[in-house]
Amino acid sequence: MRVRLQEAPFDPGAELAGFTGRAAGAGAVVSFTGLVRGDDDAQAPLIRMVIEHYPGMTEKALDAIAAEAASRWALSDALVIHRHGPMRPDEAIVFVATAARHRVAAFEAAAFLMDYLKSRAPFWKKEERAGDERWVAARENDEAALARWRDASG
Amino acid sequence: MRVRLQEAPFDPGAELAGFTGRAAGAGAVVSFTGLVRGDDDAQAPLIRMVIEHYPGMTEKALDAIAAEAASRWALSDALVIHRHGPMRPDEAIVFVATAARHRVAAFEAAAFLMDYLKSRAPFWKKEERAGDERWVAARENDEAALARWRDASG
Amino acid sequence: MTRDILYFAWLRERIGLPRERVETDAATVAELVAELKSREPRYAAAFADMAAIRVALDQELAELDAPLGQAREIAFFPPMTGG
Amino acid sequence: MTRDILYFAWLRERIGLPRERVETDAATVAELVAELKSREPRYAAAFADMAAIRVALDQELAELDAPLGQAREIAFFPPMTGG
Repeated sequence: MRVRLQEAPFDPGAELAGFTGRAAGAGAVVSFTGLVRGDDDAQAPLIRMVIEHYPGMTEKALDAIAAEAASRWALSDALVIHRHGPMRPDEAIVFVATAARHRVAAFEAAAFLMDYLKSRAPFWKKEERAGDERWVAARENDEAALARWRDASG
Repeated sequence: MRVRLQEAPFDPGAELAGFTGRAAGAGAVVSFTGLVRGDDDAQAPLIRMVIEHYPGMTEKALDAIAAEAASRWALSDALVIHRHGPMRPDEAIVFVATAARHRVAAFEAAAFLMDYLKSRAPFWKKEERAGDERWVAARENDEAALARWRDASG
Repeated sequence: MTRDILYFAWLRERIGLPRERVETDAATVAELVAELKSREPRYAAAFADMAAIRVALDQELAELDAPLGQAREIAFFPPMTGG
Repeated sequence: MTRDILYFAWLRERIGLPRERVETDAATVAELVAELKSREPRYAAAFADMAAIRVALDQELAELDAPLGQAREIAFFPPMTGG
């Protein structure tokens, strides 16, 4: 289980290559990459996105989320990378990878990690467009997505 | 939507890098990599795995599976790579990637593609161990995994 | 009617060949299987447990009681294990 | 008791500072919010809609009616939007 919080851009392909190279015996590897969308719903094109976070709490939240996934599924490895600071359209914001013997555990754990990251890790996105800066509102279905893990044993 | 059937090894990291590079505007990219497990349940170590397939039908099945995923989810792109022939422990057998605006569609479509590949594409795995060659038996829960997509609209 | 019969995985190994051309009056998959089983013990052994066998007619999965229709290529194989 | 209050995202922008140290007798998050709102209009505006506000006590998420206890660091922010 590894967790990285960083400002620097990263390459999802290189991360998956490294993760898979260490996943000997795993059988199944799932990855999720979240990208900055440059165009969104007929608004002006995005100039950049800035992610604010809560230093100290962020690291704790990421560690707790990874530990929770490890306790629910038989994972041989997991990796979470989350950026903060300014980033440009099409850059990767977040990367999650999970390795397990069978695919269902790898898929579920990756979806769980993303659901938790979305609404339990202290990150806030601000979108900057021509003449407009706006904090991204939380989506109600992000809370709903979390609820499905509450009663499930995993 | 692209589909590749090949004997040659491939690099999951390079595939994800290429796929993500073409995913401008997608927001969410999910990948699944299936690896040859060298050790399995206290049997002798695997020497190699050989995948037999049904030339002609395989290509049709892969195209049909990809088209079905595209009709169920709003994907901006999808990629399926499946190998056949001999392969060694820790090599990648299969790679699936999906790109969508939101993560739920990308996760569901990737899981769907894998469920269908497992029991609707004409591939058969044979494991070669010291003094033993054995065709891998289908897992009953692979059929069960498929059932969940039958009534769902996606 | 002349039909090409294909075998894969352990079915191919037990029967000992990957494909053969047969002249048959069978109207359904089940009739064709019965005809093959009556030929030789290796066919009877290969088709002993039909729950472990799948069939494709002209490269489309079909039920074991399906009519053969105009299918030129009939393939028998165990449940698929790709992915 | 002396507590550090932190603000993030639009709460930080509306209040105009990222953190401040306060001397307070508030026993719960709700009491602390009431005290802050009574200070200045910018606080009252920032805390106008408590449904849009989350709180963490010593870097752990908490409910808005939670007791402050011995928490040294109390953070207010909008719902999180990472990932």
